[in-house]
Amino acid sequence: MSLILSSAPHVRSKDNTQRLMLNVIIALLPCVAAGIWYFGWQAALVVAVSTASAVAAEFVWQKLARQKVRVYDLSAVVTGLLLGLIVPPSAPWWMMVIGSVFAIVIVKQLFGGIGDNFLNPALAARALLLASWPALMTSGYNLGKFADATSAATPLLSGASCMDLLLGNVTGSIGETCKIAILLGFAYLVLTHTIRWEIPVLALATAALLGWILGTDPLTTVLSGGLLFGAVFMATDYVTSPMNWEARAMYAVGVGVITVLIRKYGSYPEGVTYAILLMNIAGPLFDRIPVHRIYGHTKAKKEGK
Amino acid sequence: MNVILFMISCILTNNFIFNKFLGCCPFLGVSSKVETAASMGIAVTFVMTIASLFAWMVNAWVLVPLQLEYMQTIAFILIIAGLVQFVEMFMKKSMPALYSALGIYLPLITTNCAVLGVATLNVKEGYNLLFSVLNGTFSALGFLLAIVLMAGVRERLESSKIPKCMKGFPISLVIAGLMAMAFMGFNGLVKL
Amino acid sequence: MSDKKPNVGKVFLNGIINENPTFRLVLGTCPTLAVTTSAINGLGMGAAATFVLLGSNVVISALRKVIPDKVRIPAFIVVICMFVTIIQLVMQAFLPSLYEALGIFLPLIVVNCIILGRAEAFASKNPVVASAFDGLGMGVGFTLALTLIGCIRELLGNGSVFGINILGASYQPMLLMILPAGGFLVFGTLLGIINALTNRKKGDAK
Amino acid sequence: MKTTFRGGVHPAHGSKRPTQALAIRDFVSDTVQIFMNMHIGAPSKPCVKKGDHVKVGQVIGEPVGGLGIPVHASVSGEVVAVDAIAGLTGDMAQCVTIKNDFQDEWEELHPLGNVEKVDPALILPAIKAAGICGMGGASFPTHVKLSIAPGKKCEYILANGAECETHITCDDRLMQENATRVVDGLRAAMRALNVSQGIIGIEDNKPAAIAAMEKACQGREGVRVQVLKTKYPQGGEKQLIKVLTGREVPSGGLPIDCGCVVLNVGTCAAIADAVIDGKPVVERVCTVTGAVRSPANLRLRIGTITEDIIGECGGFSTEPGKIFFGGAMTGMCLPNDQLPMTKSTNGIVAFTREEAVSAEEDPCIRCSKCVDACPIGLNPYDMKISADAEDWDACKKKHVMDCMLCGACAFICPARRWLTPSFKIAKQKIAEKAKKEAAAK
Repeated sequence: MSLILSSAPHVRSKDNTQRLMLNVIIALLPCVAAGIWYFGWQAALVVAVSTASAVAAEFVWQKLARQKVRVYDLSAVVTGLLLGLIVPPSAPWWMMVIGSVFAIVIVKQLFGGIGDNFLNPALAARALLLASWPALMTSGYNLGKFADATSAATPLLSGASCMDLLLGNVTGSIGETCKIAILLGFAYLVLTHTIRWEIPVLALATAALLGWILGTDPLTTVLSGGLLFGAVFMATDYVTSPMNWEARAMYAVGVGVITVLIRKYGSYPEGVTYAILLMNIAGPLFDRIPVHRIYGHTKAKKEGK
Repeated sequence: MNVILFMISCILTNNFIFNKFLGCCPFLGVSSKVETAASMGIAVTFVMTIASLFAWMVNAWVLVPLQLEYMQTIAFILIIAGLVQFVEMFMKKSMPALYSALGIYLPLITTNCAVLGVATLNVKEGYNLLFSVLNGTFSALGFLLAIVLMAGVRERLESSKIPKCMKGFPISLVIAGLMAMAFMGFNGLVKL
Repeated sequence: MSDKKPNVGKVFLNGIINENPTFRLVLGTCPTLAVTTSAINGLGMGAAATFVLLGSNVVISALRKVIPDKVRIPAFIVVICMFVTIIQLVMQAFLPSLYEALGIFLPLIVVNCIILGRAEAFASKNPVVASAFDGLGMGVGFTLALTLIGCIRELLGNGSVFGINILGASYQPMLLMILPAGGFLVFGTLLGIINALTNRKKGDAK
Repeated sequence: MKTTFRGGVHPAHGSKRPTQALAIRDFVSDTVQIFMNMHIGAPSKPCVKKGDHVKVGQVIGEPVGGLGIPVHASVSGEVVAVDAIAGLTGDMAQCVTIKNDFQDEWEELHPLGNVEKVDPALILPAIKAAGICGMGGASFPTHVKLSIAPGKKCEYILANGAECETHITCDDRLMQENATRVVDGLRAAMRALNVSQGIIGIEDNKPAAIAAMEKACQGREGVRVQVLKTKYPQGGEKQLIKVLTGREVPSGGLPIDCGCVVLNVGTCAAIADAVIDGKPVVERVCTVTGAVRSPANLRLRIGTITEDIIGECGGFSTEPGKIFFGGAMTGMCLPNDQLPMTKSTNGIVAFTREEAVSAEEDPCIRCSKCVDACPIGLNPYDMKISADAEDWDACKKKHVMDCMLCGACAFICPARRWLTPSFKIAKQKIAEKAKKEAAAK
């Protein structure tokens, strides 16, 4: 009889990396469906191109760098899907390819691959596209159900009712418009213990509160633009959010505050992309703030100092 | 109100590193540890504030009246070099604790282009004394913010599997580029 | 090094390839990033720096036995400053548009670490002719690097090189490339690629 | 009242509780191998030789040093060997092998009678004479735990019936079947130390045990049952103290530093046996489960060999890939099935090949599930970085010494990283270094 000798623990939770990524993909499906429902086949094409090129970029890079090919962990699929959902439905295919390759190669693989990137790849890619082709990234919403829409005014200013915002009957990026779909995804992620509810809820609450102080209806703040999508799917990204609970709370509040400030005073219509990117950058510093309590350490510290 | 907006713009919108490329050498070179980065940032803040003040005075009260504006660069660099020397001596004597923390960074600051840069910019933009000093202080605080954030990110990436050819300067530059992209979010935050 | 007469040609090439100030030593990052939004700006900046580098190297080398060791750094800076002021005035008079484009980075050549670095590392220890070639080599290396980065950024960000449209009218320029963030990214990736190539070369040699 | 602590995980295997309904039954094998080092502290010295006839309860190993406890024969019969064999950790240790004659002839016992009436001064010596050490797995000599150092005061005695480990159900059954004994033992310890408060903590997934214990506590002075939320490691000493008393054991300290003593419910029952009947530790309840045909809770004589135990449970159901003593979160792997169980073996679990093979370590995705799971509030992600770099000083700075190796972080890690094993090595290295430094001085 040959027995395996190993150190405890001998059991592992069923959630491995691949499973968690799959959970995120499942949670994103309602958003994809809503996007296609509202914007038509072109939206499907955008999402498909970005996902395919993200996976291809990851595969090619890992082959070229002679690394273990880890496409099976599905993280590239998540990145590609997320990027596809935060661009306008009319985004040209080449732009999606550039965005996905940038997200995977520059933002993720140059830093060592999965787990080592410090910025959310999809959001960084969006920032790249927005800075490079601002015109293409802030127009072209007149597709599908909105083909007859006379203006493609920035979604934040269109003055839609809360019900329209909730259902997604407004223009915007493919995945961010239908709030019901996002909330479905959020519920799924929380119920499967994929993410914790604190970051999205804190970020939304902060934004709503600050928006209210600055004179915006809290519900409108939460439901308009990409805030809900960003808070649920982007701010909760494992790799780029802080580790400690306290640091995560600060991070979430920061996302809320910067989003509202950029919306209100900045030159971009929507600030959630930059808010999360900036908090990604500040995250490591938050983790250093010694507020995290360790069992049995309070008294020792005071006596020590 | 204008003053406050100006301060914010110096720190965020017109960040020295991410927008003006001033002080890149120390930003890339002294940003591997948060503590040293913060020390460097504070030292720079200190020197930039005083340098802005003195450079403005020398320019407005000496160079302009004597019509020696073309001597600006040489005058400013001498002021800065002298100032750094003086600050170093002063600190050594009266603030040894601070000196031991910041001392080694002070000589480096002489050749930090942010310091000469801010003095030159102040003249170029025609700022008055108050705005010159504010520009010096808050631009330096922007530098401090940038270098501390950079150091935080780099410390976090210490254990990451960065490809060999990207280690060191290349990855630092890419980090800076991505950070600059994120800082673009502050565009238009301040309309002066 | 001061005893042996350095090979002039080697010294010159050294600055362009082995010790390229931009790609190998990574000095003078600020102007490298700031002015390379177009090829012409990169070339202009490189030329200005080359002039200063050449002049300061020659003068400092000539004076290397006169300047007392203790005040050598301030003395070097004064010499460099002199040349910077000259090029500033010349450019202002004859190339006003380039002078505007380079902005404060022209006077900032004074604190460019390449120039002070060469003065300290080479010119203060070597004869005039060798120092001149060292300055020239470094200057050309710097210029080439700046022009290369300028070309890439201009091509991607504007579809042109030296102002000549290359990619045609249908090209959608990638604006980011001529923004600050693009400078960092292009320089960083370029450095990585060059490192990877030299590493491979070294590996082959072994 | 708080019912749980911050952090922790829910190992799914534990919640199934496959042997919940299995009543305890006796099993006596024909040979026992009794190790002299079943407790923490200096190994006992064998005082029998080959060929001797021993009775049940006869001392076969004499205590050595301050932490020493006697070892007793668990069956009557002939000593067939006294020699050094490799134990669980691979270290050689003295071991007495006894061939059972099935006469069950007992050494004369010295009962003290009712725990409420016995002279408190006699309780501690009785515990020591009975050779009791922690039955929950730690195997720390109980009389030492109950000998309070001068200047310290014990205010609570906590009976640990949380049984948070996976697979193990022996404490559950013990509390159901021998509730009064557990309370008696707790009361004996309380009287020995003149402590007025005794709390029995039980996780809420054991309603039968809770009911039995509550009933047993009725009319007894100062003891009560506290129901706890089911979560691992609820039965960790530090977590139990925090939940039941709101106090925290200071870093690097012992429970007594915050006025608490924690006893496993099995230990309590052993105390009761020692005081009431004068009976030494010759048997204990042990859960046998996993890849065996008929899982069981067995009352085993100390030193029963694993192979015999598995045989009693119908043998392996499939080819086993791994066997370990204890639960799946902290259990120790067996190199073969010839090793005997000891006083602190609360479970024997066999895994199939598929269950036994551990997944490859993937890159960390910084999901921070380990940080959320750590019941101490450490940052396993950060500690692992330093441990991988073999930077033990950095590990120490990140408080790896506070890690209690509960395995929660490694359990939850989606990248299957070897967190807990790394920390175990780090703790050993740091302890070695400290020892060397102390020796140098």
